[in-house]
Amino acid sequence: MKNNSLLRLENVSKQFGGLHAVEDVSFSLNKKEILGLIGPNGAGKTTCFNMISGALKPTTGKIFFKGIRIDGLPIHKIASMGIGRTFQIVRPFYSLTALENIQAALGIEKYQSKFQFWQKWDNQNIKKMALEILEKVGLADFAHYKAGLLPLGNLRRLEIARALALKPELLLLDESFSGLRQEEINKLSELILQIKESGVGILLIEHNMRVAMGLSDRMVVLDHGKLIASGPPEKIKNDPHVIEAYLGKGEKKYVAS
Amino acid sequence: MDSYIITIGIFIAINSIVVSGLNIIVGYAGQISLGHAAFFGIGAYTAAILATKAGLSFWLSLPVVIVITGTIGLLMGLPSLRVREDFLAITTIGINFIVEAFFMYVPFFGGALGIGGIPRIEFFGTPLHGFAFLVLCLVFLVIALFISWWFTKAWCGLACFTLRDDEVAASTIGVSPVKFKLLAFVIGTAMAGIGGALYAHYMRFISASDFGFPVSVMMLSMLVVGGMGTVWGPILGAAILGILPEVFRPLIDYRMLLYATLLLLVIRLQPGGILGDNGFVKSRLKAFSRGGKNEK
Amino acid sequence: MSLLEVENLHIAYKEIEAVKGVSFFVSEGELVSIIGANGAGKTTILNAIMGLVPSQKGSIKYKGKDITNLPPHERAHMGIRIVPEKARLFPQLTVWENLMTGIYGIKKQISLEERLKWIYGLFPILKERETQPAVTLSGGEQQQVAIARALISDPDLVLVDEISMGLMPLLVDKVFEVLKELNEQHGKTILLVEQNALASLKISTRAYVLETGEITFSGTAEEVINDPRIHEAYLGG
Amino acid sequence: MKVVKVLLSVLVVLALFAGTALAGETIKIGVLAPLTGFAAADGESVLNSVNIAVDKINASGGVLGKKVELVVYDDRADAKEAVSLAHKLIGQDRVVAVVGGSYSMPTRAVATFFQEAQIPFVAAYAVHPDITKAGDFCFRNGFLAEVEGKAAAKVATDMLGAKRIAVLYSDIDFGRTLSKGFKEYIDTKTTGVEIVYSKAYPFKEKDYKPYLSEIKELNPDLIMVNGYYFQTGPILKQAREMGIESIILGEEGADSPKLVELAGPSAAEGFIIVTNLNRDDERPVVQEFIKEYEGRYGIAPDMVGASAYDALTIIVDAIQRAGSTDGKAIRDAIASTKDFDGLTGVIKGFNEIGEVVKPVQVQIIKFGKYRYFGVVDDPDIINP
Amino acid sequence: MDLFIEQLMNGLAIGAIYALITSGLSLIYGILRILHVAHAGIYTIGAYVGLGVYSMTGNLLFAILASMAVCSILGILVERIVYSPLLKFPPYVPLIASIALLLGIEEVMRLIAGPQIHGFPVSLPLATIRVGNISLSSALVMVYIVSIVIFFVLWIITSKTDLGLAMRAVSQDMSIASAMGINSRQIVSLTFAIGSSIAAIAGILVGIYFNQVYPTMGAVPAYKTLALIVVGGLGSVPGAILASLLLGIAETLLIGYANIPFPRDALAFVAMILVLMIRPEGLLGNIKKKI
Repeated sequence: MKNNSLLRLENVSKQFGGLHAVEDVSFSLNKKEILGLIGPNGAGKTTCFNMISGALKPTTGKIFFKGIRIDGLPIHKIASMGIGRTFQIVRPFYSLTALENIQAALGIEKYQSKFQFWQKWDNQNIKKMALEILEKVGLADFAHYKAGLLPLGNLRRLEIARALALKPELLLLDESFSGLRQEEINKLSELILQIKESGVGILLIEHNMRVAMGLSDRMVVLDHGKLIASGPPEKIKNDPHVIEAYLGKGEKKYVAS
Repeated sequence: MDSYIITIGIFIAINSIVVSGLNIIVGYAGQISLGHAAFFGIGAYTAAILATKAGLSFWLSLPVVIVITGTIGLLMGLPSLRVREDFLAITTIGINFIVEAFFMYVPFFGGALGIGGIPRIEFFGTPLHGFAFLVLCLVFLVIALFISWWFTKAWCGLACFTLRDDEVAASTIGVSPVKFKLLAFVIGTAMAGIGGALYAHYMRFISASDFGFPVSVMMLSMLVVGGMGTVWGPILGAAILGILPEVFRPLIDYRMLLYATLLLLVIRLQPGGILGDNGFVKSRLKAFSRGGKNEK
Repeated sequence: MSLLEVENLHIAYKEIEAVKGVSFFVSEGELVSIIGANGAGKTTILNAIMGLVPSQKGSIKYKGKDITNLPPHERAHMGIRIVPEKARLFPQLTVWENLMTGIYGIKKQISLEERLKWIYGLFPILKERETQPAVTLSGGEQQQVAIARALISDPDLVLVDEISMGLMPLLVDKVFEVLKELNEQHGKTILLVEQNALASLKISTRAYVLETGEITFSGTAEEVINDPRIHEAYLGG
Repeated sequence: MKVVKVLLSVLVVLALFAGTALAGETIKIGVLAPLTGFAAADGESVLNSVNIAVDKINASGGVLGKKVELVVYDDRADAKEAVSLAHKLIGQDRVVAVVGGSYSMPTRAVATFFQEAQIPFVAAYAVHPDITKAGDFCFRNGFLAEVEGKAAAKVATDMLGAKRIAVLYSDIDFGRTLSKGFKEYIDTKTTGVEIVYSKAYPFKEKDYKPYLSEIKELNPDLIMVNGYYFQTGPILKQAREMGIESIILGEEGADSPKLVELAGPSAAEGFIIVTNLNRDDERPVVQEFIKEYEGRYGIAPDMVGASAYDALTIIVDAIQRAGSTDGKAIRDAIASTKDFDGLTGVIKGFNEIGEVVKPVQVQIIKFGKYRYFGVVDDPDIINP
Repeated sequence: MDLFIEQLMNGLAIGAIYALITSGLSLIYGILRILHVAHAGIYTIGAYVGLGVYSMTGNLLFAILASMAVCSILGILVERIVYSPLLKFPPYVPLIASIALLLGIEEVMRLIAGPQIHGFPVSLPLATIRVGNISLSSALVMVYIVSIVIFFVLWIITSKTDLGLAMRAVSQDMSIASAMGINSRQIVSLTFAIGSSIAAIAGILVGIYFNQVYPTMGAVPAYKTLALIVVGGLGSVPGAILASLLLGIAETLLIGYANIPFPRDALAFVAMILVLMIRPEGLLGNIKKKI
């Protein structure tokens, strides 16, 4: 099982000054699996995310992707290995059109090479591929809009599309549902399930618990930087540690389940 | 054609080349530079020294000029990896002052006397002047424009655009900030170097003050007025700011005041530049207000 | 008459519609909680009441006066103070200076000595820390300074934002006790925004449950605690 | 309001231009001067002086039966601007000759272009040695810095008897070559004279105390200071404030009535310069000019203006003698100038490179005004 | 030794003059994060107004007050009319606007007062101090006295008054400051007024010390002070003052003891680049770099 895992965190900790943002966290994620990473504000979810995507280097511990150690590698290297991510606060390339956003991501191999980046990107082939991806996320109609002009729901899709353009094996989704309306949430959930079915492993940070529980195959709960529970959503929902972490310390009789 | 008009044309063409280079650094890759005149100067001095001391023709020295300015540009691009925005702006101002001081106080560069006696450019034995020189400048301008245009069409250009918009997001699609920022600096400064070489061979006498900080400001103003990040913006800006002072010439005393007032008005009313795409301005607005100082 | 009346408030941050038509009120002497998971829009509402974020639609009335378009400092002069999320002290100012910003412009109207005695009575640690820059304090100490900074002007309405976040459980208890005391013994009107639902409900008179920018349920603290929907709001049912 | 004013002045100027174009039949002479920018004060002095000259010439019937018309452009002391303007003068205005009333850098840059267009060019006061080397159409009415340096050295040693000398010079072409000439003379032509200190200061320097402190310790007989009046003025002031009592000798850059204002009357008193304008020259050309200048502009003239005045009158005189406005003819006539009764002394002529040959004037400040102190006319000094 | 002390005293005076200009700039940077190049233009206007009023009235104190008033108003206007609407744009936009403003101010002063350099002849009620072979001119003494007074007043304002507290609060967190009842707009204006009045005093002081007032007198300080506020730590006024004093001394000693005509301006920038490499937050800086 361990060797099959797509992503594996081994005893990862991160300290900022005296603060233990993440403490001794281990978990793994398989192909074609959605793992929900949840926890109250300040629990260390985003720090975990940033360590996997390369924005932060763990203080101690190891992170493996397909058996290769990736902790401490620069972001663009990790991206080129097949890890795509989205951001909690969307970060599309505002001055580019939706299509160009995707086209940019399709260049991932060119950017790594010595000279291929001189080639033209604006060609039919790339355009076609980009359009296909936009179509997949339902943004084909907005292909020629500047990203800066798109509403949030579409930007969330655009970010997912941009990550998909990397042909990732692992997709990191950081609160992709926040700020969306219900119908948008439904549409996006469908899309994520489709992506999973295509064989991609997905790590999902989500605070909308209804969504997270609905989508995840397994969940990992962090509180104050520590892993306090893990397992299938049903089990998590009734875990007393989780309830306490979310609702605060209280007599359990108040929390009718 | 009138030699005065030709001269103005030559300066506009040279400035367009140099500002196109600046556009690649600032407009495409989003790295503020207020020291571009230093590279213009490095190009001019390299060409002048190779011509007067080594007797090299313009054509032979051109590759050397490109390599030298590009290399120094690469070194000067390094601070952009460490510092941002205000710090980078001040650092590039500093680079300009230091380079100017170098030309001024190192005897090898002619010191305060500058370098004179730079020969004309010869084309198969015919010295170029007047109209022929303008044509030469325009040929280089076309090349610069082509590079500038190609940059918008090639993967490296796209990579720079993503860096300009959002460096972290760019990294997540595999763009190495180090590689592409430095690439923009190398190409941008090399273009300034070519402009400098043309300038030296046209003026035939150069001195350090031709490449001082005010020249950098003028170049950035041309870019901002014309439209940052657009292929044609540098030419429009160089033309407007090149022609306006000449048009105002009859005003003598009020000329520079009018010029300053106009520049201020353009910046105040059209901060995205005349060719600047509204969408671009708007998006920059978002990009910057998100990192605004009132948050966090 | 209610001290604070919010009607049909809409707030959007760069396309994200964070608050979608929220209405509620706070009467004088009440301690009202707005609870909900993170991202529900609680902080946005408080910031809008203080005037730190603009609202797109709806109105905010305070002491019967429409304050929807007033700048924050004028609202502050009318007696509203905020304890912001993560304290947001002025990091380079000392504790003393941070406290003094709380009474900027009204120093002469109050008896400072008495007020300080009271504040230091509530938070004795602050006296020790008086000359330290805020940035050197621990998270709990920062929260105490933030509360003190809001209280020192003797405001009529205190807005308290996520005060338990990142605090040790022991401190959370202490802070809630102080809030309770302020409300019950000093008659302060408090609007509390909390993720830690149970702790805040225990000291509240009434509460509103906020889910993705909308109020889904409200009632007395007792009613809310005993309603199964609260569990749903947090854990998705 | 301002916009309206500016627009009005545009119209007025354009109307004037149209008017002069219709008048035609004038002899056009170009003038380049820094009317704005950091050197604007010198530009103004040039403009004032050439206006007096041209009025005087036209009042006495002009030249070759035509009026002289000046085409004055502002080059901001900037080489690039000067080059476009040179082409404007050559291509659009079709001037017959040009007065270079600007600093070295722009003047040096334009000399080449006038040479190529075969238009006689007389630099009024710019000192860069390459200006005249641009070719046989380029002349200079001011002294070469080296000449002035040598003359200053002669004044310092012969007239003032200094033995221990400190040299403080501006780090621009002018200062470097002048101090070179100065030292060369001391080394080759004198014995027992020692240069105890020699340092350059950057052009934009404002505070000279670090240099003066060192000089003060050395306590020389004489300090040779080079620089413009806005440099030597403060040097004088600061030196006297610091209690330095050595004689201070300057050069033509200090030749401005502003110097006294900047140094303060007491510090300026007794300051000696080598220059080319002698205010006590009895010749009517000098006295009339001084009177006219002070009458028109309310201030005393300086060497910059006087040099420009001479550059213009030399050109006009040459046109008269050549009897033609052909560039080559005027060039030949300028080259053969002999004992011309100039404002800046009797000009013996120009040597084969195009450098002026005339005596160097020595002036001293007495009661806040430049007065005659002496003259240097040794042929081996003034003939470069 | 005498020479060294004299050099040191000179360097300190130059440093104090830099510090006067830089402290205002640093205050303004601290509150708006704007590279206010046109501060040097305000300083030029300050010198001219001071000279003008002094030559009309003969009263130096009156001249200083008038100049401070004029510059305060101009500073506020610049902030309201030019900067305020440009704050939301990338930082180079207000920077270019500021540079254009400086150029415009130089031109206006040239048109009003002429291109010539004006002397600023003031007979000071101070004697030249001579100790042994060391002499300190009256102008030098005046620079010391005035700058000590200004720095003291500035220190009192920023650290002992409510206004100073508000200024510091606004510069650290503008929105929370306004939530505490501080009128941020007003504080920003006041900061510009204070910074500009110090610039006015600096202009007059420089005018008297060097006996020169001219349209382009702001050109060199405009950029050198930028280097100084980086060296001192962007936004830190004590840092800016310290950096200025150190630079003044370093320049003077370098000129006095090294036989190269090193341009002062370049030295400031060399120092800046060294500081950025070794201690990016500046000598006394506390504003975190955005990375």
